[in-house]
Amino acid sequence: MVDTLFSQLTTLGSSIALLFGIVLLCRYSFHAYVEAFRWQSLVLAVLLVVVGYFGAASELYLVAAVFFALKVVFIPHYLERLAKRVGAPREIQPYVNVTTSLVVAAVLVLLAYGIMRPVVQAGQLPTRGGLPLAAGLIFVGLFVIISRKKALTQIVGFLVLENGIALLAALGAFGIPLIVELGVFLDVLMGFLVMQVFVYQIHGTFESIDVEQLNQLRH
Amino acid sequence: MVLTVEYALEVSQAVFGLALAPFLVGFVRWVKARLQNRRGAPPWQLYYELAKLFGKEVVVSREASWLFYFAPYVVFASTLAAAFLVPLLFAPLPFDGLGDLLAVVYLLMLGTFFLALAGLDPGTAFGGMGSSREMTVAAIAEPTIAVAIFSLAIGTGSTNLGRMVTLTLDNPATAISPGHLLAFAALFIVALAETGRLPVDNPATHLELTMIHEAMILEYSGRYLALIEWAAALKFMIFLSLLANLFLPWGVATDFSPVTISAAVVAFLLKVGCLGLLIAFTETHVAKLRLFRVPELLGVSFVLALLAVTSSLLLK
Amino acid sequence: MRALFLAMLIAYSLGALAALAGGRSALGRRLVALGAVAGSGAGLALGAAVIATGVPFALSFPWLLPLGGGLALRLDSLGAFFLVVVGVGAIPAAVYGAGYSAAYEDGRASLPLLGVMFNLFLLTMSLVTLADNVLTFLLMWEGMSLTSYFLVITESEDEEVRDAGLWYLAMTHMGLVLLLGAFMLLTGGAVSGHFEDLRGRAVSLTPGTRDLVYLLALLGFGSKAGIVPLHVWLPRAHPAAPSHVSALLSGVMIKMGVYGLLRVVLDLLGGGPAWWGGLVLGVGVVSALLGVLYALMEHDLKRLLAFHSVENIGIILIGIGAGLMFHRYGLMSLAALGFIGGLYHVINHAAFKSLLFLGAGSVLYATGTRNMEEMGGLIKRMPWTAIFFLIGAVAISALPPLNGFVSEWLIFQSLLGGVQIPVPEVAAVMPVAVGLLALTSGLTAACFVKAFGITFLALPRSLKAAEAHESPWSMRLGMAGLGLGCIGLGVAAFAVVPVLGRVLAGLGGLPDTRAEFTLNVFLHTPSGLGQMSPTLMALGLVLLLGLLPSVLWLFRLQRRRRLSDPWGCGRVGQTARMEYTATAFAEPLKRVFADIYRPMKKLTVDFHPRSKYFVQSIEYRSEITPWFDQALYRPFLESATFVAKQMRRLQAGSLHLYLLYIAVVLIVLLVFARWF
Amino acid sequence: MDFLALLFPPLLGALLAFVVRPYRAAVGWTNACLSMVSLGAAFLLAASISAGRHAPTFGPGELLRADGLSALLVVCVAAVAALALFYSPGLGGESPYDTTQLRRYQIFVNLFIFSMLLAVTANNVGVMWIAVEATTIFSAMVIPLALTKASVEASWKYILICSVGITLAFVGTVLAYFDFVALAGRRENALNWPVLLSAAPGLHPEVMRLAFVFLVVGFGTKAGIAPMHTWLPDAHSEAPSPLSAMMSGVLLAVALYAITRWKVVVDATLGPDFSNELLLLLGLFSLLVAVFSLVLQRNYKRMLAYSSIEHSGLICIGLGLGPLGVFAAFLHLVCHTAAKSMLFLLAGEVLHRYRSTELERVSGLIKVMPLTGALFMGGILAIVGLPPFGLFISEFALIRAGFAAGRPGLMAAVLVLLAVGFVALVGHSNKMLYGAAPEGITLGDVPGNWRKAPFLVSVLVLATLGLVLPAPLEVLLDQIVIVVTQ
Repeated sequence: MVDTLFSQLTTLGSSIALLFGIVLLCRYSFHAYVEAFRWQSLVLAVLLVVVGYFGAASELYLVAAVFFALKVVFIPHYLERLAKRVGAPREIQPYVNVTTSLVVAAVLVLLAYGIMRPVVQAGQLPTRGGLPLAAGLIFVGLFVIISRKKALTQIVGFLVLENGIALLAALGAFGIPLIVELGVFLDVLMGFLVMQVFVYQIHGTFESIDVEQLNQLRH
Repeated sequence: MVLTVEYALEVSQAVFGLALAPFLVGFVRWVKARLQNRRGAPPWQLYYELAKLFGKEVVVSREASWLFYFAPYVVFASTLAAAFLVPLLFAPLPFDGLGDLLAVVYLLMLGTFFLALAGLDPGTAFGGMGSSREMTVAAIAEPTIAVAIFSLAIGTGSTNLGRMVTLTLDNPATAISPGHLLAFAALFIVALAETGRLPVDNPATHLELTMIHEAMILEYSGRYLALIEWAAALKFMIFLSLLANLFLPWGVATDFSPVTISAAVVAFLLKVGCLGLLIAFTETHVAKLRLFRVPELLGVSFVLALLAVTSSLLLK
Repeated sequence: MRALFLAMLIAYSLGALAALAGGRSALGRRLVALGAVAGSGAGLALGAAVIATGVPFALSFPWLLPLGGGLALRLDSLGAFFLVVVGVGAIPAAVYGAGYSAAYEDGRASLPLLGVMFNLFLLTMSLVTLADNVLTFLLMWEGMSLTSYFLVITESEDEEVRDAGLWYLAMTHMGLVLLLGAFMLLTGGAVSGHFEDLRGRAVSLTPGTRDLVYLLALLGFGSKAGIVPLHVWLPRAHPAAPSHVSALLSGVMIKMGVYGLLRVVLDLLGGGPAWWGGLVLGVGVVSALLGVLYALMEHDLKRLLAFHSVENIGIILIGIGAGLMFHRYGLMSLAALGFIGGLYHVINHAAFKSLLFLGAGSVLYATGTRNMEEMGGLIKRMPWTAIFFLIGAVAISALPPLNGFVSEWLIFQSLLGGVQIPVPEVAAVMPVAVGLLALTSGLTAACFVKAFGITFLALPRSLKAAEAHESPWSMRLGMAGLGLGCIGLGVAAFAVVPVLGRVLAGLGGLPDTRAEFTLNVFLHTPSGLGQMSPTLMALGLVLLLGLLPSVLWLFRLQRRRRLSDPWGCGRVGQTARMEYTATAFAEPLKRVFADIYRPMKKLTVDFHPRSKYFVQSIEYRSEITPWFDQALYRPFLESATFVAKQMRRLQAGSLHLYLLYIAVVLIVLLVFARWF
Repeated sequence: MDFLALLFPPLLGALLAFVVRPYRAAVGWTNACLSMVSLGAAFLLAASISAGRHAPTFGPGELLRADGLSALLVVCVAAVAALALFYSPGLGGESPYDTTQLRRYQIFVNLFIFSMLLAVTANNVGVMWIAVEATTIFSAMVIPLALTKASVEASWKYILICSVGITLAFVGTVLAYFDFVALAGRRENALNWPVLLSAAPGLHPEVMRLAFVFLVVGFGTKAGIAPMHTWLPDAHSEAPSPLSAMMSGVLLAVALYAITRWKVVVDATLGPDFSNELLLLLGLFSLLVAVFSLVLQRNYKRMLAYSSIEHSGLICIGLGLGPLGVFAAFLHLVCHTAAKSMLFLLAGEVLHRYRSTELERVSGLIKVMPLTGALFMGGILAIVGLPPFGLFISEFALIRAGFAAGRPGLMAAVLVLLAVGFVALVGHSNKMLYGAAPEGITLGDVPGNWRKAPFLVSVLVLATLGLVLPAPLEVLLDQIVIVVTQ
């Protein structure tokens, strides 16, 4: 009874998270990207709390708190600021237009279902139903990085990718050992900061954050 | 005692060849003249010429080096050495083991080599032209000789001339085997080429377009020229006696009683004489080939030789 | 023997050190030469001792090369023979080099590097003959290649020289790869590559594997020996190297290919089917013929000699191939005769080809050019070099009574023995080989008439040649040694052949033919096919040569001699422009073999602008480029470049593309891991 | 204890460089000395392990652990780090960077070294992952030391590609952990390698297959395995030479180390075939790409970078060839580390003198800088696998392992590719070393030849490994073989 509720909640949460990932694909302004990411992170934070509650994994509360602080408050805020500094693009021209992106995303999610089948079968946890969604989110994040041109959007895609992993960890094993979890957060933070530094540098040296210009080094 | 006799015979046979060689050349010239309805010089004309040349002083190019003086001796010595290995009259002689048919061929090549160098030495265009052509002909004549030797070796089972003769005498069947006949034809053509005869070379011309051997020795005079001419005659002699004694060994003395010896001399003169006639006929009936047609002729001879070998291989 | 081995090791190392210490000084050069002479002398003594006693010399250092089962050295009679060959080539070359390398004191090349590499090259080459397991062999082999590479690019200022070096290194490395493959198939990846174990394993291999090993070995060693069409590096590298090094490369190093072939095919594999021998024979014939044909068209003296190395390797392989075929049919004494002919030609070639290269080196040293068209008249300016070169020329043209003649005679005789092969269609190969071998030697004679005649005789064709001078005594000494070697090897054949018989005894089940082919001063072949005595022949020739003038003197025929201008159809004065050139000399043969040369001809006539009846100039050029080079090597190079171009596309510079690669690989592998 | 002596100095160095502003040469020298301390510690560790002390651990929850495998890598990392710091810019002599850049350099390079050391000594595979990710971040900060378009581009590509890749590796880690949890419930030390290994036989094969794919792709990205290698030529060619030396010399090795660790676990579940096939496939492909990218190469630093790809491909192939292969692979790793780090540092000197990384701009190196040129030639001869250097032996052992494993076809392909690479590399370096020096260039070596002494050491190491196999190293390698193929 409780387990069914638990699994339903988690599946719901992960599907919403994935949904935000896909929503992100059909938005145009960078602001919308950041918003979508912020909401997605929020959902994940809540989901972490839920998992921590039902799964009696108390340290997940702490994880959820850090996650919230980092990915709902800090990083989106900085992304906005960064966007202001380097002039956020109104229009984001992707390599592939929205409809194609959506189709690709759908295919990727299906693929994720197919690939994660054995994993779902292997697990006993009630949360396992959400695993394919997590994998799907990972693929979608990858797709965002590949198909979007601006450095900023690539950062967002990367963060989505990491959200997917966080989701995977939460659902698959109620979170990984704390020390690793904290280390990961540290890495995420540093990685983000470094990337932001580079965005400034790219903007400084190329007068634009269009990654397409970064094709001088060849062969 | 017997051995000393044999050595005596060995030497006398070589001397005999050496002495007879100019006559043979003269004889062929004489026959040719007759065939061309000319009177022609007497067969022993060449002896006079040699004597005259030996008597004359020597005129030498200023640019010539010691090699120019050295070459005639090498030519003469190597040809004479080759003559020692060829059975003219007697078959099993002590020197037979010194060298076989290959050795004979390469000794003659030694002479040609130095003569060609000497041709280049004075630095005239004629000499160079002559040596270049001479070496070309000599080089592409080699394979025929080698393969012919191969087929003879198959037939007789040896490459040493004396043994070849005796072995052929022991079983005459080999002499008339198709392999032998083909080999004979091949060697005959080569003999024409090697001894500077028509249709390859014309010994009686000094036209720079056609001459080979003459161009090469153009700078020689006096005793040097005499030595070279004599060596050439001896070479001619050697080839004829090879043709004669390898393919029709009958008459060659295998023991040393005066009768057989005299018989051998007669038989030898007959065989060589016939061959001389044959050559005279061919020389009168064919025209000189252009230099670049010569390889074709020698190619024919090579094919003949190969046929000879294969037939003797398959009929063995 | 151990003492001799250590002496060799130490001498070479001291020589190398002397080069480092001595630097550019004359003393340094002498010490380098001294080290090399002492080392190769010790090596020669070691080899001689092993052959004489018949007791192999073995030594192993397990703590070196532990992964290959230790550094194992073992010198059996076959290796010993080749060690002797190294000595024969190296001692004169080193002596010669002491004088020759003086030319580098101007800083064109680094003398210390030259000295170090020279000694290390000799050391590694000597150790190749001692190697007794796979890793040791490969290490020494590659060491030999590397050091010789540095020797080749001594004059690295020159673009051409660097190209030559690269070609050489590429070809020899390709060879190493093939050899590695062959040895690996032989060992099957077993840790101990000890030759003794390989002999055991080789028997149990499947015929297919044995054939593969054989082919790999033939190609691998052939690329070092310079068989057609793997010879392309020879005519590039040998002219590029300093002459005393060329002498070593051409006289000695390429023989290591022959050694390896014998070692693997005859010793380790113990012989094989008839087509093995037939292939070697065919390769030999082709190499011999094409080698001499291209040599004829060369007017660069050293390139000419390099092509002749191809030819002589071919002759050696003809003997060995015939030996292998007889070996297959159990005609052991004929097989021995073939191998003996091959080995005899190995050492003969080491003698006369080194001599010729040293001679060419002296000419280069004196005139500063390798182009024969600029030479001439050197016989008066450098008499000693001329005599030595003439000896070499006579020897390489296989003219009696020098050494070349003897070995070719033996090879001829072994081929003539082909009659005894039971299968006629196999036996029919032999006469063809005989014919082509004869053609080869005839053409060689023609080629060396050209080489000696144009280079040394007549009038100098350029100022350089006119101002040439005889080379220093050390160079002459080196050449003199080799000249005597050529004569000695020819005259003393009756003493050499039994030694070769002893060398081969027991190899691949060959009988001990020590006494079989010689009878006091006579050589004779099994089943009494042929008999000859180079010794007596030489004696006879010398006698006749001595006799003739005395006879002439006896008959008072020594008339006076008068110097004058040569007859020139009435023109007065004689200039070098009237002489026959090397090109002209080779022209008839070029026409005869036009089908093989495929010469490129170009005739351009430009007329007077007014009327085409007045010709202003006629230009005729004809080039010969070895067509099989293009046919064989260009496809490789082009395909490699093509693939490389495709690869460059991979790194196109677009970040998204790169990320796409990752995603694609990830998904493909996931699908693979999930469903397959 | 020696763990502290190993890991602490680089941290201290970073701290020192952080507090001392502006940068002074003294800082550089101090850090160089500190690196010597950790090198000493590394040697002690390796010695004690090869002497038979089994897998010492350290810290709360056995945070750090070192067996033969770690010990070997620790020595390599510490040695190359010491070399690189000794040749870092700003240790006397004119340097192209200003003090702030040098300060940044010192901070992040030391952090980079620290994270590499941590990665190879971490007991917890999660921590190992974190450390590897950290290497990306820190090294990325050093690449664009002088802000040029090229360097910025290179570092952006580097950080993005490697972060994405390494994140995928994390997915693999999580999957493995998930499977562990499904089997044995949640445990704090579950990601400790020995624990994981002991549990491995019971894990679900199908899950571990997926996990290993993620891990190979992820860590393979850092290891420069084609086609995830694309960042490598850019980063190596644009980074300051000491950093290139470290990245090419040991960073790839560290990533390969991570792959090896996981391979052991996965093999315990699946048996070796799956991972072997995967590694052979990727290794061969890397070899192919690298070799043919060398053929038409125009830039000598990129040339060296591609040769690094070639060699990590070789090492992958070795890892896939069973015990003999593993032995050969790690011997090869050591030799390649010694040779390539030296080559990149020398390339730095060449760049400093010729002011260009274009191959055709560089000629007559032997005449221009005799000692540098000679060492460079030695290094090239070493990496193309010529005797008397170690790579000749290791490649021989590798090929032999392949034949012993019954894969002659594969080995034939490898040999051919190696030959192509050989010709390309030797050809290019021929152009660099010989010929006429470009006019207007200053002749003579850089002042202070004594600073070349460390290079002589690496040449000596290479030559030694070419002739003998020192007992301690052999013991370590044997231990590695046991660890990897147990």
